Amino acid sequence: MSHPISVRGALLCATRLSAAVGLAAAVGLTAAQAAEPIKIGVISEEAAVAGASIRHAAEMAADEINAKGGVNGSKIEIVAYDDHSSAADAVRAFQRAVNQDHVKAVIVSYISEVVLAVEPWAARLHMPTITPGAASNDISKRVHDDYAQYKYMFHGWLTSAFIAQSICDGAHDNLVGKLHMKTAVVMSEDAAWTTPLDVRYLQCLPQAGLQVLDHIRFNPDTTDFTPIFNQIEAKKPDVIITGISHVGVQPTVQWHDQQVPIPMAGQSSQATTSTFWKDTNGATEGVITASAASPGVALSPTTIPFTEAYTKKFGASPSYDGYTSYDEVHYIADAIQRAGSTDADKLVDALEKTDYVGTVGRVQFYAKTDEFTHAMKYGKGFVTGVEIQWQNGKQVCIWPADKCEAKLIFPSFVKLPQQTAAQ
Amino acid sequence: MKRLIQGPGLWIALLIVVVGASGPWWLSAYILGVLTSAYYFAVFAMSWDLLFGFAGEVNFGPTFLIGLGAYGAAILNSTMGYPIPICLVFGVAVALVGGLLLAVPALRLRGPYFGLITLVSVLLLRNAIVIFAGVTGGEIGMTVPDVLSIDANVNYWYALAFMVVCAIILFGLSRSAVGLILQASGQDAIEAAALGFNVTKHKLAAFCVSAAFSGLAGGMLVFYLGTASVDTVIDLSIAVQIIIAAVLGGRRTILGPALGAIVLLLADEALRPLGQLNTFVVSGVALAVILFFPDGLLGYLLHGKEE
Amino acid sequence: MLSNTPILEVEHLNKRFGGLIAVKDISFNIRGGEILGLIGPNGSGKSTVMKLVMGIEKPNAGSVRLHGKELAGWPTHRIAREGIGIVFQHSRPLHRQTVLENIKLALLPDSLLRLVADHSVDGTARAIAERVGLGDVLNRRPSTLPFAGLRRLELAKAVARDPKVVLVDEPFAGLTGPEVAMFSDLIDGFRKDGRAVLLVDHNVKSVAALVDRVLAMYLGEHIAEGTADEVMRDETVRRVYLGGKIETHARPELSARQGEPALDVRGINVFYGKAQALDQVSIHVHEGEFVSVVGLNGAGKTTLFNAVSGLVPFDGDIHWGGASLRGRTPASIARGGIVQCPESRELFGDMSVRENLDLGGQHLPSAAARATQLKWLLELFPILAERHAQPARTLSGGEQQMLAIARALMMQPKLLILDEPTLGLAPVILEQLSKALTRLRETTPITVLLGEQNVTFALPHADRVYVLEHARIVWEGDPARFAAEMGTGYL
Amino acid sequence: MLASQILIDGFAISALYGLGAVGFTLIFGVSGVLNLAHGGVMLVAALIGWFVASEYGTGPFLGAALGILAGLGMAYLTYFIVVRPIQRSRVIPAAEQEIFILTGTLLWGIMIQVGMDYLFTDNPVTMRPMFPGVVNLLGVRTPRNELMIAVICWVVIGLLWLLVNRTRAGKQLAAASINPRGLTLLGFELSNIYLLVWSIYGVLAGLAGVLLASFLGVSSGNAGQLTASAFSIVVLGGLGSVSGSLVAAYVVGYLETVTAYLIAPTLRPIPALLLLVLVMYVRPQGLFGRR
Repeated sequence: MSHPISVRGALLCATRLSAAVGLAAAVGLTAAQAAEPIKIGVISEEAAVAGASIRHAAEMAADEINAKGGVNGSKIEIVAYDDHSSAADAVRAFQRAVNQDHVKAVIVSYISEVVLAVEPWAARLHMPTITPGAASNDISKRVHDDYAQYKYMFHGWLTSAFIAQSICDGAHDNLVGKLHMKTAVVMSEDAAWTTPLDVRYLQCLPQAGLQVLDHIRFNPDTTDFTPIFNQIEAKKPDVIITGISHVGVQPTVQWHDQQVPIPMAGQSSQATTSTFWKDTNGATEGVITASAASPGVALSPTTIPFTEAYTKKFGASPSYDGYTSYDEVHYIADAIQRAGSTDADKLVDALEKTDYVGTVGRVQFYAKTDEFTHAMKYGKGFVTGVEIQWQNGKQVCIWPADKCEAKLIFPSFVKLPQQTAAQ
Repeated sequence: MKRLIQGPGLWIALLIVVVGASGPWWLSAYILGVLTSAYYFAVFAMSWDLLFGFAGEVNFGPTFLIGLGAYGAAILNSTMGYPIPICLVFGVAVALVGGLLLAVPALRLRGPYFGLITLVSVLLLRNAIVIFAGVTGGEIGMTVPDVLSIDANVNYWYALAFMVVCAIILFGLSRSAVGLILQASGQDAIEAAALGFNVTKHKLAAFCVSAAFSGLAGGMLVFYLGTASVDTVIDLSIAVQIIIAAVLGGRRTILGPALGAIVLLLADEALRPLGQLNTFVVSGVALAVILFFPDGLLGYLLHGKEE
Repeated sequence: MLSNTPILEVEHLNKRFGGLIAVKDISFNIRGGEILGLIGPNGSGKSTVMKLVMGIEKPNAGSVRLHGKELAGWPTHRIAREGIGIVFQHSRPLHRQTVLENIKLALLPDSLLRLVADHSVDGTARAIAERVGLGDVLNRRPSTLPFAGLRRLELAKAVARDPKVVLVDEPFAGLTGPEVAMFSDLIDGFRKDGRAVLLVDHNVKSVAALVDRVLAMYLGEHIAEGTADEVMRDETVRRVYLGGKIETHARPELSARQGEPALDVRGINVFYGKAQALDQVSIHVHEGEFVSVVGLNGAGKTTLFNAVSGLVPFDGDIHWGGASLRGRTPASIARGGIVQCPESRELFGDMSVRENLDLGGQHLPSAAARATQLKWLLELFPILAERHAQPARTLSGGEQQMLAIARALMMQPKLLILDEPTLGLAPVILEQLSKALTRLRETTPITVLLGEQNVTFALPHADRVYVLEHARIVWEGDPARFAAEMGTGYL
Repeated sequence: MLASQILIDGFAISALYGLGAVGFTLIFGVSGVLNLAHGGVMLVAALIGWFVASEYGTGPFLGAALGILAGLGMAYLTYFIVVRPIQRSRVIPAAEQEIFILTGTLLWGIMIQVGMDYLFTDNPVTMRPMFPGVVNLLGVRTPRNELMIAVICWVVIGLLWLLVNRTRAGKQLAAASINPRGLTLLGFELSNIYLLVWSIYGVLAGLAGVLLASFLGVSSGNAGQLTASAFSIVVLGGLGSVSGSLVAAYVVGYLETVTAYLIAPTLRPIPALLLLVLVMYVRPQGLFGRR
């Protein structure tokens, strides 16, 4: 793989064409074919790795289902829309999907801003909608507060609160348990999903044994992180707990180039993609991040086969929302099967009863009584997510202990507590 | 005015409106959706044209006024829960203040300098919204409880009616006595003054009108989309789209920019299969237009008629 | 119908632009039904006076009274409302509106609320159009009008405001003979209405027929006042325009020279938009000859030189050294040996005298060549040697002119074009300049084409003279004969 | 400690701003063009440089070289495809040229950005540092790369100064910025001078681009931001005044750094913007501009 970029470009453009053709074909066929294909809309940003992952994975799932004869005799068809990660474009695409292309369900974006803009439309147009990657609590909170209206929205990825929780749990086992860390600084981008994330961080990090010395939120269009790192360093914490998704390469590279002696752990969404090593010229060595799943870690029987197939097909391992989006197509299909119909309300009922073991673990949704209505259940036996660390070019799973048991390795410039103690 | 009524223009316009209004019966639901937002964009472009084409003010940040109106309305609606009309009025008021703020430097600064001010004003507004995330929802954007309607057709008619009314007012204004004076002031302030016209007064008025309509349209768009977010009503890319639309349609014609906006958004959708490249193509076409038909589509037609 | 009480009274008007005093203590008044001509060469400040009256520029001191009401320092639009109207030289009508609408514009009230003009407006506008002779083009777009038509439109707009005082800037610039007559009538019409009229123009001659009185300005100062004849006879005025006594040192042998002239301009026409600036102009210059083109400002001298230098498009043909100049860039023409030292001097203000000269010398083949050329020039203009480190813009007018000439000479031109070198210079400077030219003429084989309105400056250096008037060559010949044949009535 | 941190970081970032702005102001000074595709040009240089360096493993230096070359090419394209046609157009009235060039380059900039977006996605990219490692400076652990970048910027700016003040070509540039007509009359082809100034611009913008890529990293999304900041700096310093933009670059750079350190990283850009507005009101020609 000498220059994946150009290849990726080619792929994007190729798949784009096929999507266009597929669309045309679909329009043509509907009249002729007896059993109309069941259309599922996928709205995401093509140009972003995480965005492309969503569509690629969804299409793979659809192909698999169709290969096995589809659902109730009709094929699953993915209709893709590029929203340029803009709320307006997403809303327009959503309306197009519902009103013109008559999709039966929509998988939308990994960006909370976008999902929150689409959610009211899911409610207004009664369209079962599910997000593979957005994390903001508000998504499920709305469903809880106004179930009758919003019941069509499902949260197909952990809410910020649970991401934070999983990170805290991981920190408790590794950072505190193994490395005897005592203090942390929370550093997160100013965005929809980090607001609840930080709230939970501030609760659960102390419980996990990390005293929070400072809490820094920065503008997502920040390019120069030097002042931020210097501020953090001045506080002398044992670890930086991140909450970043819009940014990723720049803070990581600058962390490395400035040789900030404090390890970075937490959620760094971009670091979950396998291309991140190359994007950062290896600066990500030693960075720890939570993820939906990790290459080579069998969260379920399907995890590894999917990862391998995907990597084979697209030249890079799926981003975290690739896993979830792959699962979603599967359990939507499963729900349609059980409901025996694509009627929105029936489909919603069926989705609520979802109990499906996917690539990220066992998927169930919280009930309307729970504060996180229609959000993924978090915890042992359900979805916990994993924590991975970049170790010389590879994502290595370091948590949960029952799935993987790798040692933590940090670049030489990072100073760990016991070392400082030793000196 | 008289010439207008006698001329065929009025009847053609009337025909177009009727055809447009019948859209829901023969247009696909989706195209309706696109047109709905296109109509609001048309109003943005028209009010930009009033300021740029007629008053001759280089405004690179129409979204400053639009954003003020949109967020003004959205915030009042989500915090106080007042009914939509009141919120819209409030939005207009906010936009008016913004218009006056812009007018002050505009009357002192030369073209590019004022152009920069308008750019900066957008950046500042954007930052302000992010900083006061508490009320504005910051990067997240905010969801308004009320929407005009959830029925695509009704929304479409609202937008169409709104655009038509704005078009009538703005076009009438541009052709009225005041419009003439404004045009004269924009073209050569000294000569206009020598004819006894208070250029400052008229330009201020232009800013207010433009601001009011931008703000109102911004508010309407918010209550159509059900959300107000930075990248919907403030982002510079939106501003650029408006400018492209106006240049495409033909500056100094009011109706041209409206036409341009509709064409632009339709083209944008038609080219969606190209993925990101659609923006590339659209701006390419716009560039070609300003190179070869600096008067824009409508301007070109009218101009052709003149010779 | 001449009333006795003045309508417009201007007293002790002063205007400074930075260091430059543009208008110095100018006073005059105009009665109803009276036309005052305000004349002076370019840069004499006459246009500034007009702007001060109109409020386009604010006076530093002095008063402008209309019917005894003080207007000095008021904003233009209020002055206009008070009843002073202006006819600009360059018209910028609204291009998308018809002629009629353009006139209506001038009739509109300055109000934001009157969206529809009342019906009287239409009638009035049509009447005015008839009066200025636009009656049959009411519904055409201005862009389709001939140049004279556009000027008519400007007049119409001024009339529409029914002003008590009308200021007219260069009423006849770019107009043909019959058009001039027609415009004279229109302006005379103003007088008949009992308005006070101020005509601003370069010279007495063009307005003599029309005006009751003339006020002549030079370098911002009042130099003469009276009837047209009195002013034309006035000594100071004659010195400004003609200079003093005319003397000549022609070298007929050069002019008599046979064969292909070095520069040969063959019947060229130049248009600025719709205004004709040159009309079938032909001149030729032999190698080594000093040729002067005399003519008043606005006659077309600068246009002629710019055509030769390739700065303005023309039809007809210009030959240099036997080859046509058509299609060559100004720069290549300059490198080809025709170097113009323009009226506007075009110095590099922020660069030192030395740097200005160096730039002129950059085309010279060798450093040695540059050095010798520079040395020679500094002898020719010693003052430049003293000032060599000074930024050009800090030089006095005379010094700047010398620098401009020297810079042009640095290029070792075959033909040097000097456009209005005396423009706005004090007599004493003219002396020095004149000496330098004489030296140049005696010590070098250089060919020179000199454009001047100051005849006494132009003639001594001329081997041959052309007279340019209203875009046409009206006289050619030996400078000695000029005084006899053209001298009188040149003004 | 904090003071020296602000001192050092501010210095580096300001130097980069300066380099980016100088070319921009030079073009305006000489040919009166405000190039709103500026960010696009920097972007192309940065992305090409990064692409070559990381995909073909040529190492940062060759990558940077090719990146600068790309920037130069993009500058020429901007001139020949957008600016010159508008300047020579017969249909565009001279009075409106300025605004047409603004709109034209704006569109062109968007095309560049979207094109890059398509080819390289909008993920931020960072070139491997040309000078890895850190040094201790005034007690601040500073990346060697950051220092070298500041140095390079100043060396290049120095070279530019020599070019303008010590060479014949430079004299012509200066003269053109004061009085183009005068220069024509002296037999210099303005078209050549414009070509020269666009070449210099291309190199400067290209270099600024690759340095940015190796210092902070860039993504196609930054194009607008880059243009805006160059534009603001140049206007702040006074359109067309090179020294003015350098000073302004440092004013802005330090203002931002100080804000980021002492107030909050989120507010970083705001004081600079406010200052700009203020200057516009009280002194429209900018700090060092000639009217």
